[in-house]
Amino acid sequence: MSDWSYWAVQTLNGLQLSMLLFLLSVGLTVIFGLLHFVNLAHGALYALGAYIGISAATATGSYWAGFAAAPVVVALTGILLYLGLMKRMRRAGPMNQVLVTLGLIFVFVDIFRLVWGDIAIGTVEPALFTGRSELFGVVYPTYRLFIIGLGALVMAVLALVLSRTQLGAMIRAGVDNDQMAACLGVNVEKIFFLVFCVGCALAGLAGAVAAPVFSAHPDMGTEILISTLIVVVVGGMGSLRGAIAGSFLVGFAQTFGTVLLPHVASLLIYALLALVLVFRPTGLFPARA
Amino acid sequence: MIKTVTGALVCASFAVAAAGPASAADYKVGMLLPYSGVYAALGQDIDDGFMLALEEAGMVDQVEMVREDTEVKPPVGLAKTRKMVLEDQVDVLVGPVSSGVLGAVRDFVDQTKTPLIVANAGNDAATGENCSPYIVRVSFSNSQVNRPMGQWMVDNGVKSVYTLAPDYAAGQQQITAFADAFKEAGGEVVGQEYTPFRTTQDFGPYLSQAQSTNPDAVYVFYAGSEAINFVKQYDAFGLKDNTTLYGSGFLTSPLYVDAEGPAAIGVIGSLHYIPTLDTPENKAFVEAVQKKYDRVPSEYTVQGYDAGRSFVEAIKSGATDKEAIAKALPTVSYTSPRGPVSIDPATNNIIQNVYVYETVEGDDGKLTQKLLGTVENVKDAPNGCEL
Amino acid sequence: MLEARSLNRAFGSLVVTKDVSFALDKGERRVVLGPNGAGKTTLFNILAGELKPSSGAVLMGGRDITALAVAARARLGLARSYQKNNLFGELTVRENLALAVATARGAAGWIMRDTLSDAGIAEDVRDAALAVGLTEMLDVPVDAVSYGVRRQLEVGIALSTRPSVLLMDEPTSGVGPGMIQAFHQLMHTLPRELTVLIIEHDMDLAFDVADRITVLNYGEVVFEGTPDETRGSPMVREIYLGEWDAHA
Amino acid sequence: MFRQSLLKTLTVLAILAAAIAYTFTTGYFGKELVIEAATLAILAISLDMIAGYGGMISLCHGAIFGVGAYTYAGLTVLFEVNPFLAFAAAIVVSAAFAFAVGAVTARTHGIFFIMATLAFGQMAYVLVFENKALGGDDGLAGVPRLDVSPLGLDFNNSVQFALFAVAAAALSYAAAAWVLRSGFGRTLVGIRVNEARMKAVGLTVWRTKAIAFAISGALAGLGGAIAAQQTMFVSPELMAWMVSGTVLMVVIFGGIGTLVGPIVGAVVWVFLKHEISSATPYWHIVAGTVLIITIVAGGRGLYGQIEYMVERRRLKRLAAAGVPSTATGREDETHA
Repeated sequence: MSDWSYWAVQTLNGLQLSMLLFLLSVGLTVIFGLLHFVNLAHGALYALGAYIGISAATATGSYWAGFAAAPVVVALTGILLYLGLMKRMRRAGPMNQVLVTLGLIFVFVDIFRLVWGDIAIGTVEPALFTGRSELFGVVYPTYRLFIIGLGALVMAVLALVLSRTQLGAMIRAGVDNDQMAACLGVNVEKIFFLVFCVGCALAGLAGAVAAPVFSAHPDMGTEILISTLIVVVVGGMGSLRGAIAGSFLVGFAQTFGTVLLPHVASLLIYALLALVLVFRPTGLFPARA
Repeated sequence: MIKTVTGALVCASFAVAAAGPASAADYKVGMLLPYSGVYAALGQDIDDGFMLALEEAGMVDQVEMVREDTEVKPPVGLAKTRKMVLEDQVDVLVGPVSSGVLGAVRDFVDQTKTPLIVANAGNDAATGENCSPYIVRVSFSNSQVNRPMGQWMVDNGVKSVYTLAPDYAAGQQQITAFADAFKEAGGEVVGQEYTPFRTTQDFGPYLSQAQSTNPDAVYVFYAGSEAINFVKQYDAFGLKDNTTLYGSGFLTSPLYVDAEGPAAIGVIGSLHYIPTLDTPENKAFVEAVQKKYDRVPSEYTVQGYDAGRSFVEAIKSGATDKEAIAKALPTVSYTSPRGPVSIDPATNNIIQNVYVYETVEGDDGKLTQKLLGTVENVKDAPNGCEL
Repeated sequence: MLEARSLNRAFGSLVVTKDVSFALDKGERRVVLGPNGAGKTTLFNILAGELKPSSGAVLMGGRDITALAVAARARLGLARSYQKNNLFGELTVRENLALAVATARGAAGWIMRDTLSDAGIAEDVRDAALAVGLTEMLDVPVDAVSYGVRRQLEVGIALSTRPSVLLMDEPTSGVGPGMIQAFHQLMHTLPRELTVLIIEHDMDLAFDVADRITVLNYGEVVFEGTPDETRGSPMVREIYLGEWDAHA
Repeated sequence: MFRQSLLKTLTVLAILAAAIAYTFTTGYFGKELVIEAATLAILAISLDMIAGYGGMISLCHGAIFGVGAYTYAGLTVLFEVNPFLAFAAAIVVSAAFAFAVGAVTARTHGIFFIMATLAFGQMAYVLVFENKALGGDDGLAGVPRLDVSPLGLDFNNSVQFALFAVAAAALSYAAAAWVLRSGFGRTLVGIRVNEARMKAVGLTVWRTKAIAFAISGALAGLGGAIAAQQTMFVSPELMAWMVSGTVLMVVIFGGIGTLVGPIVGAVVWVFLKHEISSATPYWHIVAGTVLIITIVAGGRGLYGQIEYMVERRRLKRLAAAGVPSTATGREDETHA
């Protein structure tokens, strides 16, 4: 393997991780920006997405069944949580939200154990994306390229919706000042609900997409949670730009940290988080100045 | 007359046993296992294996079981151990899965002279510099399962390896044991990396690095979900096509191999047990496990079974109290499903065969284990152990 | 005593403070007038240290304090009250005042003694409460008192630190006539050596208490003079005092 | 503001009496539970001081606790330092670590503060986990208990050690109550209620926050040093972020901002967890549900709810006795 292609592959690794983190964190950050809600159970929704993805794929024999089912089921679960719990926690302050959703993590972990067992389970990639592809002499797993592509697609769609459509304008208004937006005739509640559903669906999608690469196990949501929170906080909560910047920073720091500074790799993202917060106490691109 | 009296007594004792086995039990066994947390499945396998051995010996009614969840946390494990020894007053302890828990309970077990049958935790030091006459290991030591692979791989034409393992004590011991043996046999380790323990999900960066050193083989130690992720990603990155993946056999344990899927085919590992061993003892065992628990036994099931079996053998030899059980345990020797086993009097670690196996697709399309070679009676050096 | 030198501040392309300069003598009472959006509160924020000016300097007692943070300025004797109530809601009036007094007296870090039961602090609390007419209210939680009382407390907190320079941002905004009257009295009971800068909408009060008046418009100082000069200025009349004519 | 009410005093004394009585009557494991509850109570008190009164929700208290445990264990095991000296050092080192975290994170608020403390806690965890000299993930064994033989006592006797832990918890409560009743404690509450105004009246807020963290850290370190002696073993698990999460749950469960609630929470948690986890391996689901219910029910917690009701009655009585009060005006007041 040539030097050039080695670094190209590592860059792709960084990109792939960044996209996965993006899918996971964008929902979390927009929900925070709009609803001021800190949802630690977001990681558990990701795990649920992975489990649903695997179960649906196993039952039907098609990866795409899981790919389609996971966002829907997770969004439905999100709706139940929203109506049953989170709606009434909206004004309860970040600490109570953190704790309620921490409780949810506990509940979810045991539900996963009861339904899917203690042992990790896995699934295979779709036939369409098995094997490896060659790009400019660089060989890379096709499925990972698919993840990169999907992440970029979601990123582009969200950016377009937010900047170019009526709906996007309303969401931005809501993030800026929800009371003002309500005065301007925006049905804020409806928008909140919609955004919450989309955020959950994206977490579910991330789970289904991650399932063939990582196995699904009860603690997977808790494991990914910290990285996701770091992405969101480093980027600055509530903004798409922040989620993108945070994902890339964390994804690349983690990838190149393991390559270049293997001995401090596990410290690196925490150091990054601490550093950003010391100098920018509300993250790099906060939704509100 | 006498006959009927005896009969009545026998009936009565059965009735008592049925009514309250706790009060009628002759022995108390404390299971120190993870029933929740990342190793819960391992804990369950060990427990099942242990119960099977008791059942086989017809001793279920004579033994009262106390089960405590270590949660894979050393302080919790220690607290539970104290409870079982001081309050429940168990005669023997079985467990733990995690070496961390074993390290935590070692001094306490030694001081209270409570026999502990180690049913998994492989830390070398437990039967090395920190050995104890009360700690008998019937599972394996980290170096025991890996050392034989050094010579075996060189013998099979592998000249250079790249190694990977999680960055914690077990990972380091497993890899070091292999690497030392491999180098001694004339091989070359071209690269070595330790990945952050339990936080590494994406092995991409490491795999690219391994690939760039162009080794004959990659040798790793991973278990649990890390094993599944690693095996799948190793395949996805295409390394498997021209670089065989070797490893400590936990990598493709029957417990995870289904989750790994076709990516596991062709992976070669060394382990103290595989369910496809062609011996009468193993066949009977596999059948019994399938009948009772409806699954293929894993190495953990066998460890649980041997923990139970060695306890049974110790009792059969006439041991009745803690001290006697501790004395009797190291003397047991029998043919286990995994082959002939005995306890090394110098370290209290098990002496057993290590099997080199390849994961292959069976006739029914399911993944299975193909035996490639057997290294017999592998025994650890005392490593500072004085019993 | 307090001096602004060519202060500028912009938010993006919007210039809210433009080359503002003025100087207050010790004991001077200065009122800042100006229509809504003239940049009065921004100016206060710059003087108090809550905003950094884009350029220019703030001096107190001849010392450049531009680089100092809010707390450091407060320790030099610069106190302020806010246009929007900025109180300790769940605490009682007494506790509100005691927090300010204790901080000003350097007792905020006492580990061995309680500031709430300290005689010296209690005396200052009583003085401040008396000055703003809250003696009867001391043990009522702020969350349970009326808006007017909160306005009184807002000034009371600023006063209780025994400042040498006091900035008051529309102390009577939103209160009834009775309370404005009480405020007139308060102004006259303040120690004469205290330097005071007030943003005020109530013209009677402004002309009653001011030694000099500064008028801001679009972030700029457009006029400065005595109350009489202000009354006589056609420019001030044009941009601002139409309202006041109607009142008068 | 903190007030050592009659209810607080009675509750603390009742728990103290119950703990002592239980220690003398229970079996071996019961004493272990008493010690565990006592150390958890110390940690929870330490967290409530800054979270409940200072408004700083720390997710690194597990790590500070661990720093105390490791300082004690490291000094006694690796350097054979006198245990009393190591005990004092544990308190000092954890206070210093906490001071640094408090100082650096002082500018962040809300979820950002929570995450910043998490980051520092995790860094400490990783550093210990990967430090071979401190035993890495294996931890350090053979930690001695304080040698109190000159006093004619023996801490290897579990009754005596349990009483020592209970006494330490009681002292921690007294120390925290003392601090909260001092000028410093008042200032801390002032920062929680309105940090901007505290600055405006001249307070160097970061210093107060850092000192509060240091005091809280000293208590957490004390708890850690006792925990290290209880198990005679330390491992990085002590410092994992879930430990901090658990302590926060305990504080909430008992009643945040009441100082007594955390003790109640710790006692109930330790005993309940023991009962549930011996009944089912799925105890997380129970703990999670209890936590959710606690918060949804108003978030006051077990003891907090009782204190709230008692306080409300007291205020009503005061009002009836003629303490002046005015009509509540509902104005639009935006909190900056």
